Amino acid sequence: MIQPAKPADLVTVNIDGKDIAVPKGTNVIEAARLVGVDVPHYCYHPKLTVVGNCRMCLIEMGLPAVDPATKTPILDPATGKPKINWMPRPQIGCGTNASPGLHIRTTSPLVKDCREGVMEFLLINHPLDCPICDQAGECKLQEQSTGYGRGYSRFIEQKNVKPKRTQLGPRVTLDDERCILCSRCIRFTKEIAKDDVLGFIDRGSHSTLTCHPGKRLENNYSLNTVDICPVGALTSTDFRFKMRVWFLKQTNSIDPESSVGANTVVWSREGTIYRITPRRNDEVNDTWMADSGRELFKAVRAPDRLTAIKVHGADSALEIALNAAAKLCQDGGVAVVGSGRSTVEEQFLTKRLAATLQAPVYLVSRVGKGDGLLVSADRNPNIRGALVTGLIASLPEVGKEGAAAPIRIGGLTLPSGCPFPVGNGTAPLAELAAAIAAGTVKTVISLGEDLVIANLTAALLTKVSVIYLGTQANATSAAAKVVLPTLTVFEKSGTLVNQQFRIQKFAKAVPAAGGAFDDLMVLAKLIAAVGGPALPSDLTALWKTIAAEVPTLATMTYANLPDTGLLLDPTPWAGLPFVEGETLHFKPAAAAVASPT
Amino acid sequence: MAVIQVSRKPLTFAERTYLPQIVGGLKTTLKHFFAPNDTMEYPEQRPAIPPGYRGVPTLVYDPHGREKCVSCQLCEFVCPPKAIRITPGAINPDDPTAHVEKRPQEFEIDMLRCIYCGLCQEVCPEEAIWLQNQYSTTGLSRAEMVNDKQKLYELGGTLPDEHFKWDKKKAAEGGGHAH
Amino acid sequence: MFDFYFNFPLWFRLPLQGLAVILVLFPLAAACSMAERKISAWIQGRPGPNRTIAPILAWIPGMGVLQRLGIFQLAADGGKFTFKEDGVPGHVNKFYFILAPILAMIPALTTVAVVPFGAYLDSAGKLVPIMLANVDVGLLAVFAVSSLGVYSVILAGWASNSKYPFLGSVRASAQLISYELSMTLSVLPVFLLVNAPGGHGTLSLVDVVAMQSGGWHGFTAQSWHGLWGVCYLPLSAFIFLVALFAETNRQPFDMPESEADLVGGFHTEYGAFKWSLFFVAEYCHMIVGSGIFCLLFLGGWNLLPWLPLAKLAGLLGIAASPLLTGGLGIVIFLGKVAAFIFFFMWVRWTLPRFRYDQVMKIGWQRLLPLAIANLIFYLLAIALTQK
Amino acid sequence: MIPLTLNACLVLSAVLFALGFLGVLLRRNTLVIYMCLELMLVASTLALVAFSHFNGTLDGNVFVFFILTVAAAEVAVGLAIIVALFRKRHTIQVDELNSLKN
Amino acid sequence: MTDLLFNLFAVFTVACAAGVVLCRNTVASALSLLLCLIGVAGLFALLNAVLLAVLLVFVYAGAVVALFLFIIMLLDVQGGERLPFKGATLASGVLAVGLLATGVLSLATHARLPAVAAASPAGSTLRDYAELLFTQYMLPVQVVGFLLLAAMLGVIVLSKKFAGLEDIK
Repeated sequence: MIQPAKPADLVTVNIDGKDIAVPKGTNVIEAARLVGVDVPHYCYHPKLTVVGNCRMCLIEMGLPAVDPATKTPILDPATGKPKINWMPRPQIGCGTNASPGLHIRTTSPLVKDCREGVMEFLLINHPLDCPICDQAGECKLQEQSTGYGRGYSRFIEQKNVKPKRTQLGPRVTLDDERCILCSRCIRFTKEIAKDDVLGFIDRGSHSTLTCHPGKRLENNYSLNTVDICPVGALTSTDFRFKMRVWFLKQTNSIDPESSVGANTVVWSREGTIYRITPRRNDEVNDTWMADSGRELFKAVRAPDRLTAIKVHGADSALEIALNAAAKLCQDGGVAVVGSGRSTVEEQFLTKRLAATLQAPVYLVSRVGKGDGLLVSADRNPNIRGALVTGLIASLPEVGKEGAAAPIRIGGLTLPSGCPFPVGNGTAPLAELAAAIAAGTVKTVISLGEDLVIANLTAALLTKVSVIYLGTQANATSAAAKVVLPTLTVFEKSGTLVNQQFRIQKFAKAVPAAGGAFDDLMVLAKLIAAVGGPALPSDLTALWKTIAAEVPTLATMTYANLPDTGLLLDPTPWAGLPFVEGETLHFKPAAAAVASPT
Repeated sequence: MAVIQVSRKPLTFAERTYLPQIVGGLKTTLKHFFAPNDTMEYPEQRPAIPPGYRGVPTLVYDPHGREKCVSCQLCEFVCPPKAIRITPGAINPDDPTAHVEKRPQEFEIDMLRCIYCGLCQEVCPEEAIWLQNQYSTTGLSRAEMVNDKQKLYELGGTLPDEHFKWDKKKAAEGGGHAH
Repeated sequence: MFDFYFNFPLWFRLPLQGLAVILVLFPLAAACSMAERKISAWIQGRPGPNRTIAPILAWIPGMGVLQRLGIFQLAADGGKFTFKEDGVPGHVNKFYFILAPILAMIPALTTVAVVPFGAYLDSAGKLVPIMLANVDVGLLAVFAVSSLGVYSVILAGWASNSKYPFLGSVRASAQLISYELSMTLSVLPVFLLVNAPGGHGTLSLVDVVAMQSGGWHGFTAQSWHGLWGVCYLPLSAFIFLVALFAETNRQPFDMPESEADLVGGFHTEYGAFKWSLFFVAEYCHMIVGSGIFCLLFLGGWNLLPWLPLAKLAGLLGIAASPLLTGGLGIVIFLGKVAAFIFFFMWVRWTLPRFRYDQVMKIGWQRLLPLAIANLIFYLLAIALTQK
Repeated sequence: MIPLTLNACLVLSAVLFALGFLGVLLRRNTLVIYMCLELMLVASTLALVAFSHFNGTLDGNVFVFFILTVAAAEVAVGLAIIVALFRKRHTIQVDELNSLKN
Repeated sequence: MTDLLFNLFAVFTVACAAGVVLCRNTVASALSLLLCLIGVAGLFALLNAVLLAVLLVFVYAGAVVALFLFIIMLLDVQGGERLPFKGATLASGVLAVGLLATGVLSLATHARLPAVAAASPAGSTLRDYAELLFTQYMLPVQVVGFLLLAAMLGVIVLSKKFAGLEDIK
């Protein structure tokens, strides 16, 4: 959004009789928004260039009349206020920038007539698809025809028929009839995704949105076009016909796929998540997010989801499993494999667990190729959280790219042709492997990390007793003596620290799957079972402990964290070799080494 | 306020014995004794259902046999007791009605919850759900009282209706306005 | 011709008579219950029970009519009463609880024994009443025995050990005692007339009927004897009628039940067979009460005033056949009783229930003085006319 | 088998009377005492009826009328007294009705 | 036959009379009294006094005992007695009854009553009763009538609360 301006850059404009000071260059739509006036628009998007082709944001503008002789404003004798020279024709709001003394009318009869006319033309060829349209409920056309339309149709001719159900790419379906040619999607692909694949062909009522010949809309940001489409022309193939949006509950969340920590909204109904969309945060992800992060919710109901506590392969109860785990730990020789995907709170408890057991802590690094936009090279969303809480003092060793198997997301078979940035390098936990081989480590507690992927071979795992806390089944959970099913990021609340050292919180969107237990509760009980102090597992209470013990997080509480996150002081870790390259709102510090590309 | 005191007419001796009134009562009951019954003998005789009767909600086909519901879920949204549950789904592209694109995969109305308010019929943009004249729903279990899609169409049948919005649209696809 | 019967030893006759009473009264009571349902239904403009039928019987043509009349509902009711689980609530006084319905049956069945229900002409041309036990205290015996009926109500209410039955039985006992007085007093003028100077001193119901069996003798004093009691004792008949409603606990006097305020009254805790005994007893009381009323005030087995049974038999030419005459008498009598029972039910579905204080007020402050005045009037009248 | 003689009747009457008397003496419930009084009255009527029967006159029987009448009157008054007493003292046990004792 | 019935009724009556005295439950006492009265009525019938038997049942069983039960239920005091008797009263009672029994027994054995073996009654029709009552015993009838009237008034006075006479309409 617009950066905070110096007072000198502010100009005063008058919108519907109200004066407001806005930064120079702000367009009328944004300025009107500041005074709470809604100027309807379709093609304008605050993060995209202004083209002004929908004509919906027409307003009346005028400037104070100036006496050419004296160069002083002419006052209206009736009111004693400056006389305004209103322009005889309406102007588009998106393309009109604030200038000193600018006067705007958004509710005059002329403006209303204009809007009604524009709406009528937009609706002429728009099909009456609302009952089947996925956009219904969040459709700007619906909203604005209700707010500014004439309410009935004078059009008796046949409507245009255009292709429906065109597959623009693997994840986006186009219904051309519904398109109002606002060109937001074209501008997005060109300007943000830098993958210029979309364009209009033909003229007049034959105008059609399509892909350039030989190209498809298949970049990792294609679904953002669906988000910004003001009507139901671009729809998500995955979400298509699944659920009407008015049933869906919105929960603020964080995309955990990389250290960018894009802000998201999780849309769910009755415990089932239907889709994930980006949430505007101008410091992190603007209004975008990667397609790859939108499918992560499928892990919640994935077939490989762990739903039963297992002790030596048999179903068990929590207390029994905790006692069994404590028994495995009582002889010493314990190693803890923490996770860069755990929340700050979990990492804090992991640290306490390791301290209680006097066990060394290892972290699995997870590095891929950054796309310079919203997927960074570090695929652990919370490696900085581990630093902040003191779980680790230095970054885990980074392995060679591509040396390990791709990250699996909840056992999903992702659609073919999906260019997920799956190039990964997980460092071999060489030190741990050596310790196991030497026999000094007899028990490994893994917090959701698949040790086999982290280059601990199955043969090595047979030498140790593994205690596994995680959400999905994998080779490690199969080999584990004690398996404690825990929650996915959608079933719990917590905080993550992204690459900017911005601590962001996410909330529980759906209730926990049957058989899975809250990570914090399991960890707190495990700490108690192995002889540690009794720690709260409730988020609010735990944050009191965290704030007391972690200097960086002092004075914070979970409830107080703003929705857009809070920047922490990164100076204690300034010298560490973070792997991320540049992303949308992040520039690596000079000291950081480049990503291993 | 003028209060008018109306003195009650004193009862005559005959009235105070109540006997004339009792005889009058007996006369009345005897008259009813011989009068024809007012009762309708239900399973054999059925009441005439007045137009506009709000019976069991049903789903209907249009005269061409197309299921009219496109699972817009407005009825599910508007239903006050939340009796309706719809699982939407896409129509198979090789289906003759593929041009409608969407139809309910499952459509369940829990008749134990339904309050026959008719809001679903009111809200339906496709005129696919109708409260028709079926008034007697019984079942031996809760599950039986949930009308599924098949049952709803059985109850609803076909309604003569001159709206062929989707068919007109399909016809237009082949016409001069197609691009 | 029935001499052979009286030649049987007593030990054989008595059980036979008892059995006859039970076999006649139970079906009659059942029929009454059916009639009650149908009559209430018709008065209320509905068809009443008309569905029940045994599947086997449905094959027989013509059964449909009986089915519509609800005849088979009787069997269904009886079957239900008999086979339904007969529970005894845990909080009751078990012995008296079970005793009460049995006690209800005793007076109900016993009183029938002394009620004549027909007559035939023996070979000598003399009218012989048909009854099970001819005692000359007649009516007094009926009153005495039926007054025992109050105990079943009292016991049922008391043994049920719960408040509604208890209230019902308290009401019942007070009501029954109260109306017995008026009832007895209202009957006295009848016997004053029967036993008027020159009479032979009797309380027999047969003699009451005989008094009403006169023929037409022109406009002479003798023609009085052709009239029915209700004609020259209207007030007695009225008081007896009202008291009869109260004594049989029928609407508008069914205080002991009064289901609106006492749930079910004294039999709230009863069910199944025990309840059905109360039910049958009530109808037996009704039948016997109707019979007594017919005998006292409606000419017994005489078809019409001035048309006694003997004369009717002579007109029909069957006077020589005791069997036919007796049958005719029984039919006439039962017809009157049936009509009277209909009246009972008719009143029930017409009048609302009195309030309890009204019941007491009517009994003590209206009916009793009226009965005494009535008695004094007839005393004086007889004393003056029969000089 | 005791034959139905005047003696037998008188003995029976006496036994009933004695039982009633015993009850009057022993029981403390006023209502039961009243019942026992009734029992004594009935016993005496039995003797009267027996005398009448075996003497061939009706005078004994006629006296029974009077006894019945008096008994009825006595019961009515007695029960009224008991009810009044109960209203005042909330008991009908004779040994608790001792306010004259002290 | 008559003797057999007499014995049966006698035993029944005595047993029920004992029940009146001994039953702890007041309702049971009252019911025993009822049965006892029915037994006595039976004895009356055996003694050719059918009218009296019926009257006994009518007046006593039908009204008096019912009244008793009514009062018992009204006061709701059944089962309130702790012990049926006290020791002293028991002793004195047994003594008194013993004396009575001795007297009666001596009467039965020593008194030479005329051995009239079931003399036929002079006739027990209503007419005979009526003639006796309204000729020879006219005065007692009147006296008893006044007694009844007095008792009736007494009962009204006793049971009616005269707080406000205007209540009696």
